[in-house]
Amino acid sequence: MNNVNDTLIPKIGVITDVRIDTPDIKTFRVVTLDGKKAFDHMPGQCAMLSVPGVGEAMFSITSSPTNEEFMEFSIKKCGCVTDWLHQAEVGQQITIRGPYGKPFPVDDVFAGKDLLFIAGGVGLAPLRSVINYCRHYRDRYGKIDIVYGSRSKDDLLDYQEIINEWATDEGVDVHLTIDNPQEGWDGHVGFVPNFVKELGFDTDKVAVLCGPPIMIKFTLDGLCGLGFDKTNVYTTLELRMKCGVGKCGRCNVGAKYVCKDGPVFRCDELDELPDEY
Amino acid sequence: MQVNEYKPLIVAFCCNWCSYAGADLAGNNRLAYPADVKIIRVPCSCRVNPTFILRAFQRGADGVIICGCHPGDCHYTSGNYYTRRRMAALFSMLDFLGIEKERTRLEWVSAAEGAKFAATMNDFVQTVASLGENKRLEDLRCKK
Amino acid sequence: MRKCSLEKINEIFAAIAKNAALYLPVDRTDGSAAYKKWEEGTVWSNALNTVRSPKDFFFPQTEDLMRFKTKGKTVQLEDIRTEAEAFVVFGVRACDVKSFDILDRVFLTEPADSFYANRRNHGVIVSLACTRPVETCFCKTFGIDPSAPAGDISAWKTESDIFFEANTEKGKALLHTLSELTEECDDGAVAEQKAKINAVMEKLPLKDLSTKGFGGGKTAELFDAPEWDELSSACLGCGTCTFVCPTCQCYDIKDFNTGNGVIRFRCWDSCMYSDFTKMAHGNNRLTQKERFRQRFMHKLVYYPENNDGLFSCVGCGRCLAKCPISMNIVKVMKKIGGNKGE
Amino acid sequence: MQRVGVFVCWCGSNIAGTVDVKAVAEALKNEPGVVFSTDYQYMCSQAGQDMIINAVKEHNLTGIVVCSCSPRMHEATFRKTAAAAGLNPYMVEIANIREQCSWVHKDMALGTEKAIILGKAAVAKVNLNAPLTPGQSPVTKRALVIGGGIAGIQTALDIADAGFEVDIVEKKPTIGGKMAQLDKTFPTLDCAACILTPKMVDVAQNDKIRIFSYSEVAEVKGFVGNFDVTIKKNARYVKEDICTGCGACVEKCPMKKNPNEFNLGMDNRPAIYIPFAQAVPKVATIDPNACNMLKNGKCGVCARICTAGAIDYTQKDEYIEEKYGAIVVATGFNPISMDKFDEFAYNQSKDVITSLEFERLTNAAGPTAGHLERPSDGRSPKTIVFVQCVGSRCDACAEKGKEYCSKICCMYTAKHAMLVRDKYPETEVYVFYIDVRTPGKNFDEFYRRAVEEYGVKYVKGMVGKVVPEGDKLKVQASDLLANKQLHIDADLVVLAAAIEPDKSARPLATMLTASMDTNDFFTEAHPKLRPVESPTAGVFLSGACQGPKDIPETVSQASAAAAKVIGLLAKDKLTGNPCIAHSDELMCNGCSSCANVCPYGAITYEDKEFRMPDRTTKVRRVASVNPAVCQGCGACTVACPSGAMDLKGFANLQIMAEVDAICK
Amino acid sequence: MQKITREQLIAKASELLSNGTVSQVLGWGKGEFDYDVTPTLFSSAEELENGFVFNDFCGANFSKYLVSKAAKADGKLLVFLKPCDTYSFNQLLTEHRFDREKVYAVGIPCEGMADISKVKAISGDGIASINADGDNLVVTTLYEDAPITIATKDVLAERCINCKSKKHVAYDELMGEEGEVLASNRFDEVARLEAMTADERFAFWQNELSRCIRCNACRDACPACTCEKCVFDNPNSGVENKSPANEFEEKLFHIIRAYHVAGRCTDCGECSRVCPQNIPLHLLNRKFIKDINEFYGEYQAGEEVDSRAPLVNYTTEDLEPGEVFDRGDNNA
Repeated sequence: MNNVNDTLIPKIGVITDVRIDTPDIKTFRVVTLDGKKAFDHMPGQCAMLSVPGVGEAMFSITSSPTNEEFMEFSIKKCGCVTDWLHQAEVGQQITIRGPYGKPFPVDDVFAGKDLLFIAGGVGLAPLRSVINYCRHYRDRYGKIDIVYGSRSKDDLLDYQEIINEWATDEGVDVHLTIDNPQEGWDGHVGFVPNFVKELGFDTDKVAVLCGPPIMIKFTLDGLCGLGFDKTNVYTTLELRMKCGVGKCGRCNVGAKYVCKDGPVFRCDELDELPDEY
Repeated sequence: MQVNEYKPLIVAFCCNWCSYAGADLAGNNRLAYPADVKIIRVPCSCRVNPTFILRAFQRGADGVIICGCHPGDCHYTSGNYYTRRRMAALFSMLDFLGIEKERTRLEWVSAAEGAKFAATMNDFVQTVASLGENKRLEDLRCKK
Repeated sequence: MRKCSLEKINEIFAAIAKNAALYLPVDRTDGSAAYKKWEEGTVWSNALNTVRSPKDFFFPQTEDLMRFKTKGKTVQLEDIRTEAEAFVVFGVRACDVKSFDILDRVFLTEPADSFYANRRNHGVIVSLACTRPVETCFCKTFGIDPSAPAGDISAWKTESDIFFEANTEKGKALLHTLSELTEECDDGAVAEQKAKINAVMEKLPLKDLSTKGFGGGKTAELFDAPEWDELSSACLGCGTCTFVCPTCQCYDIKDFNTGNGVIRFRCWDSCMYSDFTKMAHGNNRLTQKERFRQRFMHKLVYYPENNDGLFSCVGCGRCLAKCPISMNIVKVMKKIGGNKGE
Repeated sequence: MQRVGVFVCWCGSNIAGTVDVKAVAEALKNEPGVVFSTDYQYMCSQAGQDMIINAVKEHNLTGIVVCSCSPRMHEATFRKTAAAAGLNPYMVEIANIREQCSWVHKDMALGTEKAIILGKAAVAKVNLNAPLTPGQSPVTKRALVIGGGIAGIQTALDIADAGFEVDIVEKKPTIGGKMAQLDKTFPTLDCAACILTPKMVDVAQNDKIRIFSYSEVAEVKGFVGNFDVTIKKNARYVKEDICTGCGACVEKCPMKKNPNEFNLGMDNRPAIYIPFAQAVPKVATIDPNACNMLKNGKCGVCARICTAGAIDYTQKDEYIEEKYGAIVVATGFNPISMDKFDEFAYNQSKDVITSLEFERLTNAAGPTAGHLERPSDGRSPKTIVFVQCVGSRCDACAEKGKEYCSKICCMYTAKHAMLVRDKYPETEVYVFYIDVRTPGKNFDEFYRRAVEEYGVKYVKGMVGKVVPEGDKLKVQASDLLANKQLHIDADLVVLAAAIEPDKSARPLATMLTASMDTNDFFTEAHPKLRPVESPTAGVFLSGACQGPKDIPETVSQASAAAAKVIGLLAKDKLTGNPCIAHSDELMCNGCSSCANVCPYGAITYEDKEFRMPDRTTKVRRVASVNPAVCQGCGACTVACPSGAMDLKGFANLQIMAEVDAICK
Repeated sequence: MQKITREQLIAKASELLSNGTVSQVLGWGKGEFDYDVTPTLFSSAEELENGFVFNDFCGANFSKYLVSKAAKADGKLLVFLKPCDTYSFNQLLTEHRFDREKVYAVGIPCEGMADISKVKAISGDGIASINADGDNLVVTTLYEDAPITIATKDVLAERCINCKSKKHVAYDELMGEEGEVLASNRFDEVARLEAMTADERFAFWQNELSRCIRCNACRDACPACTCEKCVFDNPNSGVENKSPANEFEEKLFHIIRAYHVAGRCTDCGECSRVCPQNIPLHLLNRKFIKDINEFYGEYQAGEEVDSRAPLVNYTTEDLEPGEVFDRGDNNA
């Protein structure tokens, strides 16, 4: 019996690094007990992390699949599991299972296309994986634009990586914005949807959106206004999940299970679903 | 005392102002009672929620005793009067469900009654020990 | 087909119980029936159905998944799975048997749920044709024939005898162990019995209930139907319908800290509960209407959409009998979909 | 979860003698959250405390568990230590392994095992501790004294003496209260007016004291340090600031036949009146029920006679809003009604009177100018019967009377009897009593003088019946000691009526959310240790509103209440206890269970608007706890079915964590 | 048969709708069968005519719905209250759970409601129709050719057999005659259990509570359980649990639930009516009521608005918990 795999039975993972990204987001590096990556995944996929006795929760894997050594999770403090993780230290063991969900179509739809990534706040976490994947296979894709905004400079996730690595890449344009003016910030100020409209992109790109629902809604409207077709816009959903494999019955939107059929959805697919997300 | 007598686990909720001080006084006077008794300090006996009592049984306690100031002496004037009603109702309900009534007790112990505290605990431990293990409100998952 | 006199039914039970745990419906003091483990002296119930469905045998209300021990920063995982006991569930009605198909499609789809699969592999289902369907029955709506139940072994009861037919290898093996107590026979008596049942089926008040208007692809049409407001208005948000339902399979995974370790267990959950979809920062089904709609849309639209048109209801009638406010799938189907106005 | 440091104290051999402290420190190392664990000889010593401070810094501790003596001993010490280390003082938990472990258990193994468990419970609790900060609220530096009798007067004078402003609210036209009606006082027999009226004058002249006479408290809001009180100043139809108290109006008023309250109706007063000569304020008041001008618009004599122009028939009740930091209740007492005591013929005969009426009869300023005369015919009584305990010490199930002892009757009756025998030695005086209670300085001596020197006839026994017959009162009584029935023909019967709290006290208690006992006496915060405070913070008790009292007791309690008020008003800010209840308004049902059990009236309800799941808004009634008033007993937390109410520092989850740790 | 008819109720409701007194009516809606009725909101005479029923199976206590429905209605909500429902109505008012101004309460007489399982026990199942005929119910089934006549009094619900009051303690308008508070025998079963040995009682409850499936029907139907969030649903309460993992959790839920409603429970019996497993949950509540009556004097929750529940009250002379068991040895 014990040799039968069951997706509900996790592996033990160890937190090997904790990085404080913003006042309420930390990035955790996780490997298995033997120091390896827990499993392979594709950009956009998720993993269930748990703290025994506290609970289990789904997180998108922030690190790129091209990272062979470990996985990273950028986690915002907002509930009991995340609260607990935020006070965990290096060496803390947790459990991990996955990967779950459908990834971004990086190898087919995205291939050869110009890419536009738009993220707000912690919404950069799932995009970081795909951005770094595309940067890794730079020659497979066209121009990459990244629009990223947050409340303030301190709330920008992966700021160092963005300015030191992404912004210096050839063919990658990074556009940062914060909601309100701040001392020491000479970049753009304003909300992401407006910023996107101001920047005014060509519409032959594939766009990927991630952020708070309100941002997604207005950005999508903006993109459509610019002439984007919804079939070229992707986003990710987040709902309460327990099993990760479409059995526990709670993360469905209409007949689609976010854990299994998502979390990545094309925006025109979302239009087909009832408005319950 | 019998040699192999059952060692019960007793949780005692003591109010800060009278009974906890009474327990301290028992200590000052070196009045011995079994180490099976573990005291939890609460501001007033009226802080003891019935769920705490049930939880203690769930987690393996064999007896739960609540100690407060004598009626009329409550630091908060009326807390123990509420305790008295609540516990009368709860204990009666537990008895109604067939759970041994001797496993729960409410006692008034003043800050001056170190001797009464020790005597009460000795008696309660003895009573619960004679009943043996708590089987009727146990949660098998919590057994060692 | 094999038959045995009902007088020898206890011998049959004893023979089954020799090799496996045998569960069968037994009358309770409160007038209802429930599955109980057979032991010498247990009396098999004549009741049409049990309050709880036999899904419990494969998907129990609570089950421990694994255990953890934590010490300092370390976590140890203990896999507590063991081979399930061999067991036989006897007397499962056609509707309930059908529910296993519906559950299988959820739990046995890759990645299969090993806990469910384990019990499924070790359980043998002996079904029983109905003799006395009641007013709450509407299995026919979902294409189920109560006179011809599926299962590893199908059984029919007449006044005097019980007839068995094995449908699967497991069933054949079990029936083989009963060969000394049973005798080969033709299906004449069974055919007669089937006809009797089908005659009663024609009298049932819900015989004309149809699934017309429901099924995969109907989401857009039904989701915003105005009737949901009225239908859900009295719903108390309890879990009675989901818990007595043989096909409801939503579950929750929770951790219980015993003080000496952590047990991770799963338990039934209900989409009717207000916190079913509640997350740390929001809930996508905020009102009872949304939760109520989810339950019926799932059974009548979403599930069929994902499962080749198979509805996730077997018409057993438990929710009709047990809902505290008498709101149920029949009333929903009559208000919405193809039965409108009937 | 915290980063917890565990510090196990040896207390020399006090703990280490029966508990293996090293094993305790070692065992607790593996508990969740514990990052540091050590032991030391004397944790409370400077070296021990320094050790804690250093460990906090070195290990970045956020919580501290000290396994040591009782928290009653050193919790405060270690909280200060934590504060010195830069931690919130409430991040400390004490495991009591001395008084409740090492000192009561002899066996080292058992003691050690228990100490470990107690340590685990403390660790489990501290993991759930949150920093707590005591709330602060400002203090309005003014006190309100409700009632202007001797209790209120003394309290007000003492508070004013300390430099704080005080307002007295008195519902009668003058301050002075019951004491102003008395003749002599026991046991010294000095004249009540002589000692009271100078104090009344002091009050009038003290520029820190304002008197709201003929006024009552209409509404009280707020809490300790911050009460908002509405005072209703009844219209007296005389401008207080103009009236000189000359009395000309009183003399000329044509409506003369109104029962005089001050003399308990034994004589009459005009419609415009000044209760007595030394009244403070000495201002006339028009009785609107008696004044022809106010009733029919015909008369106006007083307005014409008043040269100062103080009469104002159009005056209306006035509502004054004031802020106070403290409130003293000094509402006093009244004799109970004799209506239910038919057996004593109080309502049948004018010559059956209460003791207070007797005081007025013997008072030089009373209706008879101090001559002892029978109210019926003015003759001097030759035989007087005093009946004790009329309505006091009654059976709980009796339909009339009070269960308690009224306390002052024995002494004033002795005084009355003595005074009668002194002035009218030929008068026979009987006193019927159940017990004579004379504890008090010079009390028993006083009583014995009445018996021994003045020949007052004390009879143990109760009067069964008083029957007026002709001009006599036939008194039937039993003499329990002689075991015989007595029949006395009395001229005057004086009933020592029980005293009860003033009727205004009950509605006032409701306004103040101060609790009362079943007899409507105010309850003290603690019967022994806080006798002049009510359980409601900022409300103090002075005089007989708390229980029957004689004058010296009243005055000393009045001063004690004043001292408490001064202590409160001397503070600029009040620092609360941070371990108080708080309500999660998202879960609160507004059912009032919590407010019902709160002894301090700390819980109020407000209607709050909530966003509902279906994106509508709903107004819901929710509880809120006033942190300045809550004392942290936790009664509300158990009364609350939804668990919305919790107690900081002793939260549900914290106590459950302790239970779990102990039971695992 | 009920003394008041469906037609009278519809006429009253239509009148109040048409004269603008109320904007909606909370009443019993027609079901699939003659015995299943659903609490339903009606807003017109036509809706009432089509869907409103009143018969011997209208047991549901509407009081609790007022918490959620009264605030939502535009005008006033008409609610029909049987005598026992009025107690819950008052208790909810005492706890400020709905706005009295939003409700128009019509008291209606009740002759006791039937329990369908008792009907089926006599008639056999497969009910085709049930009609009231005087003091009887006439039942036709799928299996019997002839109609079966059953005396209504033989199939009354337990709570109706032991009806505590035919008197309405709250209403804006009363239809029919006012009844009396009855001397019921509702505590007999509790007393019978009290007279058992502890072992017998334990076995009794073990058998009953082991059937619990924690569907929460008892709680969700209970008019005293109107918490915004139940402690058993609240992950931060420390007692949250969703399913009875074992005997302890079965007991925990029912003890705490009964305790939370102790002194507030009006003994309306909805908990037992809705229990899909037929657990006599009302006995737990009645035990508390009986104890409270015996310890602290007779108290009927909901009899008066603003009465103070016994467990949030006290006297200095209350008996000690230890004395509870000395009132006559019930374990003899």
